[in-house]
Formats: sequence, structure tokens, C-alpha cells
Amino acid sequence: MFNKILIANRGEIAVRIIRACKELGIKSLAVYSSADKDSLHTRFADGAICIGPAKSADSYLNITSIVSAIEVADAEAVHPGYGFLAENAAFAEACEKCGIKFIGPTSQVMKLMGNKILAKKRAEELGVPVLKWSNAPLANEKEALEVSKKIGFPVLIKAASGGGGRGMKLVHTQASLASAFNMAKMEAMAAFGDAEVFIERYCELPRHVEIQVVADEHGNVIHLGERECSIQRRHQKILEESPSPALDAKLRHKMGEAAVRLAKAIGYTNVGTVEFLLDKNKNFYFMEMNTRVQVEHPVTELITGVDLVKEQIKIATGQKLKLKQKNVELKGHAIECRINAEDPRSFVPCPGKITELTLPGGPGVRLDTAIYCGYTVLPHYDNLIAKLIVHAETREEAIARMTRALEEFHIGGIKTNIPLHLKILKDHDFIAGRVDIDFLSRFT
Amino acid sequence: MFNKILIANRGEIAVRIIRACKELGIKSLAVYSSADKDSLHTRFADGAICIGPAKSADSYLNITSIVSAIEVADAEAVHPGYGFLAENAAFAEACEKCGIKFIGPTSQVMKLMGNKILAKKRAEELGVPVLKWSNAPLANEKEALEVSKKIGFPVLIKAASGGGGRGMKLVHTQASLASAFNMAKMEAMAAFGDAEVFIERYCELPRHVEIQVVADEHGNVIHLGERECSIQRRHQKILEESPSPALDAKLRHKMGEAAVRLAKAIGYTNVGTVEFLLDKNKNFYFMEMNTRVQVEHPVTELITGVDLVKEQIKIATGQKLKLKQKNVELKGHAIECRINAEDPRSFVPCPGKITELTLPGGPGVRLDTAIYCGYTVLPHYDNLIAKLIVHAETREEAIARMTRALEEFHIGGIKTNIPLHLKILKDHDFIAGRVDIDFLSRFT
Amino acid sequence: MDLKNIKAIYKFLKETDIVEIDVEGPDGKLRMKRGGVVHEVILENTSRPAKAATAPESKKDSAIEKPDNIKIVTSPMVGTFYRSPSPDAPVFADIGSLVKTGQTVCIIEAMKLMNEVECEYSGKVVSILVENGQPVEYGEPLFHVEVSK
Amino acid sequence: MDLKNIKAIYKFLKETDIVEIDVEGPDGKLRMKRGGVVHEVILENTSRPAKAATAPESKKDSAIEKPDNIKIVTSPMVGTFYRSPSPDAPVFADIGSLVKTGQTVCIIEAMKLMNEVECEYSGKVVSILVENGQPVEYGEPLFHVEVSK
Repeated sequence: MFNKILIANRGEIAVRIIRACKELGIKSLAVYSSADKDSLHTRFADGAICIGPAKSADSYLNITSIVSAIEVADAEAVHPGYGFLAENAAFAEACEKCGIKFIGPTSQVMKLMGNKILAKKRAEELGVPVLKWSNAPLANEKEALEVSKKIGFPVLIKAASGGGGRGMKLVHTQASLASAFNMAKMEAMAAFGDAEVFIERYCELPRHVEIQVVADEHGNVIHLGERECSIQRRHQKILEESPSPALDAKLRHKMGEAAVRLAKAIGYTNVGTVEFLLDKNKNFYFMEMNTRVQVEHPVTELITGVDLVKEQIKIATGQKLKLKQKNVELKGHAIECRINAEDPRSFVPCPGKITELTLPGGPGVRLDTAIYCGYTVLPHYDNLIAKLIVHAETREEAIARMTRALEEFHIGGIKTNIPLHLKILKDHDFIAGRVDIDFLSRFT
Repeated sequence: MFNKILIANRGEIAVRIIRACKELGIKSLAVYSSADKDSLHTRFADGAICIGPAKSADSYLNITSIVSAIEVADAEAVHPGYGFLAENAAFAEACEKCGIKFIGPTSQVMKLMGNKILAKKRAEELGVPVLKWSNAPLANEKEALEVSKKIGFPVLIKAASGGGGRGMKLVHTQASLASAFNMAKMEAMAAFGDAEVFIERYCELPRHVEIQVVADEHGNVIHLGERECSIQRRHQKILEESPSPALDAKLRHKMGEAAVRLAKAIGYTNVGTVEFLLDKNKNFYFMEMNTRVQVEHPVTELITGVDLVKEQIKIATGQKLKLKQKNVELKGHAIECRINAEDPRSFVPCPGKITELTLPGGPGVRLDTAIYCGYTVLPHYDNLIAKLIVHAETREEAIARMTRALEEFHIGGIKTNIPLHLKILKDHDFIAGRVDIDFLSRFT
Repeated sequence: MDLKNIKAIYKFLKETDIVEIDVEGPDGKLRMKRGGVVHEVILENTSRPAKAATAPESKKDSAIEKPDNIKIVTSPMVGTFYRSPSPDAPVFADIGSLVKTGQTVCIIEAMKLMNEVECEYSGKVVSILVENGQPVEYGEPLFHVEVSK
Repeated sequence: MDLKNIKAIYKFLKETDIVEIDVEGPDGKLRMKRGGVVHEVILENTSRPAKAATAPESKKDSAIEKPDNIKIVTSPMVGTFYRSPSPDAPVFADIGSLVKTGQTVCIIEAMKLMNEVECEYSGKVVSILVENGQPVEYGEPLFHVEVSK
């Protein structure tokens, strides 16, 4: 086991990782920007190093700073959390070169899955279903038009280096294709430094269902069922649950088997998530693979009893998976609500000082957060301030439990999206499990 | 199902019961003393009625006030929690007479188990092991001496109406018996209004192990395993866990079966706890039965997945138990630490205002509390301010998890016993599971 | 401007909600600022008058500001409020009634028992705050009684 | 205005909630402000002087009180602090060294790269706060430089 791990992140996920380290008897080392001096991750870790000013680019995204911090602190491994450098292959590579264990897959696998074209190609080769697509990056408008005609409108233009919905263009007619194509290329270049785009069929009102995979460094790969993440706003998930109301054991097995096949074939190691679209006819299509721990990992932890972050660390030390696929048991139902510091109507982020705080608790309630009474939510970073996760025997009970937990949750001084969550939980379609990725846009 | 339940309690257990009501869709009605106007149970419930001044005798122990509150509020049932009126047969009887459902056993059963002599006799008749004893109340010193000689010194003098360790006298020699006997009678009269005492063999360095039973109103009785509660200070439990490190499946089955036999024979209904002493040779002896939900019920909830408070309410509505004994599964290990507002060395209660508060959270951590930042811990009531409960796969992991959770728990403005808990969790004997009811007195 | 004058002006201020005053006259100038009426102040470990530290009471508690000679009769228990011993009987006290210390002014029924509530003041009933037959909680105001000064 | 008068006015103030007073009269002017002894006061929505509301700074931040002409050179990055370009070479700066703006005063090694740290001040090095070869974090004080006034 490692002696010391540096956590290259902040907020609730840094606290989550510190907790896992403490429970495993590993020294945890936090890094923080000067704005995060009083943050909980800085206080909870066994040590903390200031790596730069408030601006992420100069601190949490500063590879040199972080690698240097690992070196001066003599840590053996780094956990990237999610966001920031978690899917940055260059960071993983820098760690590999310096003999630092990056807790995640290899930089090579990250590069492969980071390129949506290569990833999709690989999935297709392996017989994992994908939406009809251009099969390659598109050189020019002409190619784009040909491909689109073959696929059939509407089509989606996507950036090869995109992901999480960024850099996408929906095109309904032949007439608007050329300009959309050029704009997509320009945007992709600006956002990702890579102008490569491709085209795929547009899937109408799909669900977002993802499979959690766990792979050790000895070729053992299992999946821990799915997460239903269709409740999104502009491709930002805000409520996730497991199991999905749309899956039965058979479909779960099929999707899980596809995800495991992909992970095995590419030599994936550590935990990862294979994201699928599920259409109205219950056909599923590979979207992308996230090569890190997800924000919504707790819902899987609650229904499987597996501590995914501890599992990440154990795998990184070379341990073999103890859990076999046939012993994976999904128990009960879990829901996560992401609590954001934002206006519940306008969605405008709302940083500021928390002047009053009552946290929910009691049976079946888990709270992952880095806020406390008197904490100031900083404007520099993500406005996700807490993840409220509940576990109960049935989906109905989980909804009731989440409702009462949200009602208990009082955050004074800033606005949050708690009222929005309460509204979703009362919605008839939600209660019936009739959701798709446009649910929220119709809702509000 | 009930429409409205009145909760005749305060603090964390009142909040716990309100949570169960909310999740079951039942209206919850709090009662409060004028000192508890700003308490969480008053705020969380759907309604709240002031029933008297701060002093418990005039508010939370005032049967007339509470029954009257139930009537004016038109509640159908009352949940007594633990403490206060929870084991007061007169209160249960008053409710029965007024047509109010008391969520617990019948007043008749409460009376039987409330008298330690009758309870012990009944257990003995049913073949449930008891320590050698006088088999009856003792009339005078002479009788006491005869019985003690037969049993063999040291002996314990106990009050018939006592319980929870109150009104007990340990006698080592014949010489000191007479005065101890008379003092015990006087104390029993003063404390319980009943001078009846009996004598039983003194068991040296036993463990306190209790069995959770659940009984519906149709004769179905099951048990949910044991709780190890040996970590006590002056008969006040402060740390509980399940499973007990001392039990194996066979002994668990034997003790569980004995508890169920007793509950069935006396016509017990609702949840209850049969307390046993377990000696060094793993012989167990019936001590008493608690006819209510225990403070430490969450450890059982975590390892069985059964929500005991919801179960109480369902049973009270006449529902049959869905869970069969053979389907009871004990999963992982749970520990509860009672967080008291007290000096960790002198144990002097330490009420006051909570000026800073960071609550523990994350995977496997449950917190049952009624405190919040800015709350004033009142001097009028029990100094238990929070129950921190963790669940993990193994005992070792549970200890590690509890340690990190206690380290996260920061309560500013008042003193608590958190440092004591941290010290216990580091103790070699505790870690090895070598505990008995004198553990803490040797420890501190 | 002498102290006597300052005191007089201060006395005036205290009866008002003025927090700051500038006065200029033939015998000088005065500028005075008060801290007493500052709202939402949290003070700790300070010797300033306690009044300044008092946060506005919650509505439920702060009986509407009332002259000193208006006393409140509160319910000594939870129960149902009755103004007369039986539906046909006359009420114990009505608006305008003169009551004496120890006189029964209403009944609170709790657990089928009728508990007579005795007035703690002598004076005139000026308002009745609860309707006949309504539930009341402990400490709930029932009557306003105007006592003679 | 003599002390006796001032004392009298102060005594009066102490009995009131007046926080500030300006008096002008035939024998002079007086301005008096109270609040100086109030400890640990949290004030919100009030016009009282901010100073009273300031909580004591945490130790870590409040550099030991130092004269205005002592400037601090801090580390621009995380890394290892070296006083000389190689073990055998002389140090860039020692106590008593005169340094100029832009002059290299040390090296911070990060990821095997040697980053020269340039002094932002001209003056005399009066203390070196980190030992050679020790790790430093972003913003950590390295040198005290006394600049000419």
C-alpha cells in the first residue's frame, strides 16, 4: 500500500479521497490555491501545500506545480479526482515519467478514449453498438454533406477532442450544414486546440445511462451496474440514480457486458465509466468513456457496497480485484442530488458566505460536501457544493427519503438549486421513471 | 396507515421519528417545552405544540399535557421514543383508555417487564437462563442473608422497579449485607416509590449483549441479532456495535431464540430489546427487557437494512411482519458513538451554545442529531447531543471509518466526549474485542 | 452647550427612533449618534447595554407592544379553551368584564377534565384572544386585562 | 473645554447608548467616539467603525509585525529552494548582501527544472527564511529585504 498520496483536487471530491486515504491508513496530502486556505480539504488532509493563486490555470491545472509538490512532499501516488487534470493525458504522462503512480488508467488509454473518433472506432470494431457516423474526421463541407445524407438528417456534429456535450452542433437540414460544420470546427479549435470534428446520427429523446466498470492491472474487469443520468441541464447532470427505471436484468447484462468488453480490449485499468445513449426502443449506443471517478459514483457505492475510491487506490497498488462479476449484488435504490450554489430559476452561480447551515442526516442519508457554517463558496471554481445521496429499499422510498432530506437541508446566505430538486421529485413523469435527456428543458 | 402521529419526545430521537413519519407520508406533530422553541424537532415536524415549561416533569413527563395535546391536535397515535414516558405503563394505559394508539407494547406487558422480579420469574419459567437469585422479593435481613449464603458471595441487591443499573448494591461479605440491604430498600423507595428488592449472584466482568426483537400484533416475532454494549460508564452505554466480537452464529442463534421465546410468551408487540449478561465462559443470563426503541437502534438498522422506527409504526397500524427470521441477513459491521456534551475527563455535563460546527459525512457515515451551528445545548435535558454511526464491511474498517469521522467532527463552544471515543478506538483491548462492562472504569 | 442640555436632548432621542442628530444654536453645536437602535447586531463579551444586543423577537413571542398596564392571562396547559362552564351557561368573562385576582376567567379541558383558569390580576378584560372551543397550547395568551395603575 | 467637563460628558455617555458625540460650545469643541474597548464584536448592517468588528487574524497570516521598509521575497512556485546554482558555487545572496531589482536571489527546482527567482526590490538582505535544499510552497516567504526609505 502507498505511504502517502497527493490529492490533486479540491472541494467535496478532495475530501472524499482524503476520507478513503485515512480509512486505509495512508497519509493524505492536499494541494490548495491561496483562495482555498480555509477549505475543508486543506484542513482535513494530513498535510497541505499551496500550489498557486486562486485561478485554476495557475494552481489546480498547473501540472508543473502539482508534480513538483508531489516530489517535494515525497508522495508516491496522485489521485486526480474528477475535473481539473483528471482526464489530462499529459499530466498522467508526466507522472509516469517521474515515477509517480497516477491513480487511474495509463496515459495511453486516456489519450485513446480522450479522442472521441478513436474511441468510437474502437468501440465499433469491438461490436459495441454506436450511432451511425462518419467513421472518421471530416476534411471539408463536401465530405460532411455526403456523410450527412447517408446518415440522414438531423445529424450531430461533434468535436473529436470534445466530451460531456461540449462543442456539439445539431443540424436539421442540408441547408444549414455547411455553416454549422465550419462553426463547429472553429469552436473545437478554440476550445480544445483541435479542429477535428465528426458527424453522427441524432438520437431523439434518449436516456443517458452509464455503466461503472472496475478493472485491475491483471486483466480482471467487472461492471457494477448502471446509473441513470438523464436529468441534465445543458449536459450537466444534476440528479442521478441507480438502478435505472429503464433497465431490466437482461438489458443490464447486455450493456454491462459491452462496457466490460471495451474496457478489456483497450487494456483499461482502474475505475471508469462507459456512457451510453438509450433510445425509446431500448437500443443502446456507445457515447464516450470517462477515464476517472464520476461525480455520481456514490449511487453505485450505495447499491453495491463497493467503496470505489478505496478500490481505485487498491488497484493502483497492484492488488487484484476481490469481487467477481457473479458476486456483484445490486441492493435497493439510490438517488443523488447535486446541490449547486445557483439561482434555482436562472441557474446563475451564486457564490458567497454560508451564514446558516442545517445538514440533513438520519437513516439512509449520505452527504458528500466540503461546506461548513461560515464557509465562503468561492467564485473561482465549480458551483457544486454538496452531493446528497440517499439509499432505500425501493425507488419510491428513496424518493420519499430524498424529499425529506432536501427539506431538512437549510443553507443560509446563498441560493441553491434545492427548490429545483424538490420540484423534480414531485414531478409525475419523474416519479413514473419517464425521463430523457431533455426532461429538464421541458420542465423549467 | 396513520394520518398523524404525535411524537412525545425531543432531541435526536424526536427528529429520527419525524424523519420516519415524513418518509411514510404521515403528518408529524412535535411537542416542546418552552425552552425547546428553537429546537430542531420543533422546526422539522409538520406541527408543534408547547406543552409546558423547561422542566421535564411539567412538560415531557406531563401525561395530562401530552394526552391533551394528542386530543386537541387530533393525532391517532403517539410515539414515545426512549426515555421520558417511553416505559411508563401509566402513560400507555392512559393512551389506551383514550383510544390513542401507543406505538409500543401494551401497558400490561410494560408493567410485567417493568417489574424486574416478575420479568425474571417469567424468563426463568420459560427456560431463559438467569443468574441464581432469590426468586422473590425479600422481606427482611434474615431472608436476605439466607438467600445470599445459598447463592454465594458476592451478591447484587437490585430494586424490583429499578433498571438500567439504578438502585443496585454489590455486597462482598456477610458482614456488610444487612446495612446494604436496608440502604437498598430505602433508596429504591426514594427513587421508584417501591421498596421491593431482590438478590442475585454477582457476575464478574461480563459483557452486555442485547438482542433486538421485532414482534407484530399477529404473533410473529423475529430477532435482528445482537448489539454489544459493554462500553459503559456508570451503566450508561457510550459505544455500541454489532455484531458482537464475542458471538458466533451458534451463540447468536441461541440467544436470539431465547429472546424470541420470551417475547412470544408474554405477548410482546412492537420492537423491544432483551438484555443479557455474557460471562467469560460465554454463558448468557437474562437481565431485563426494554420495551421501547433503544438509543443504539441504528447499529442494527445498518447491518440488517431494517428501518426499526418505520417498522414500529407499521406494526402499530396492524401490519404483519414481512421479514421472516430465515431472511434476516447481517451485513458488515456497525459502530455507534454517543456524543455527549460533557467534559471528556470529568464527565461533567457541558451545556452551552454551539459556535462552530463541522459534521462528519461521506461513505458509510450516519449522523442522528438535533444540533446545528448556533444551537444552545440546554441544561435541562440529557446531554446526548448526537449519535455518530458508521457501517463498513469489517470491524477493522468500521473502526478506521469511525476514527476518521470523529476526527472530522468539530463542535466549537462546548466540550464533548469525542476525545474519549478516539482514545477508546485506539485501545488494544478494544481493537481486539476484549471488552466487558468494567472496561471504561479501568480505562479512565 | 452644557451637560444638562445634552441630557435633555438625549432623553428626547431615547423616546424616538432618531439615531443621529446635529444641533446648532446660539450656545454651540451638538452632534450625537446612538447605537441603541441598531438592528441585527450580534454582540459578544461587551459591556454595551443589553438592549442593543437584542435581536428582534420572533413574531410569535413579541406580544404586540402594549402599555404597561395591560396584562396577559396565558394558558397554564394544553387543552381546549372554554369561556363558560357549559354551552348554556353564561361566560366567565367578557370584554369589559371587571375581574379580580383568583377569579375564574375560563376553563381549559385536558383529558376530559375541566381545569378552571384563575385570573392573576384585578382589572378589566379588554380582549379575548382565543375563540370558544379552540385548542390552546401551554403559555398561549388568552386574555388581555387592563389593571388600574 | 476642560478635563472635568470631558469626564462629565463621558460619564454621561457611559450610561447611555450614545456611540459618538460632537459638542461645540463657547468654551471649545469636543468630539468623542465610544466602542474602543468592545471585544469580539460582530456587527452587521451597522455604521459603527469597522475596526471594532475585525477579528484577530490567524497567526499563520499575520507576518510578525515588521517595519514598512522590510519587504518579503516569496516563492513563485512549489519546489525545492536552492541558494546557489550548484553545491560548489557561491550563494546568490547572503545576509547582508545588497541586491537589486531583477537580480537572482535563489533557485526553485520544480520537475528537475531550475527556476531562478528574481528579487523585486533593491536593498539589503536581512534574513533568509528557508534552509538550502528545503521544499517551499507557493507564496512562502524566502527572504526579508530592507529597502532604503
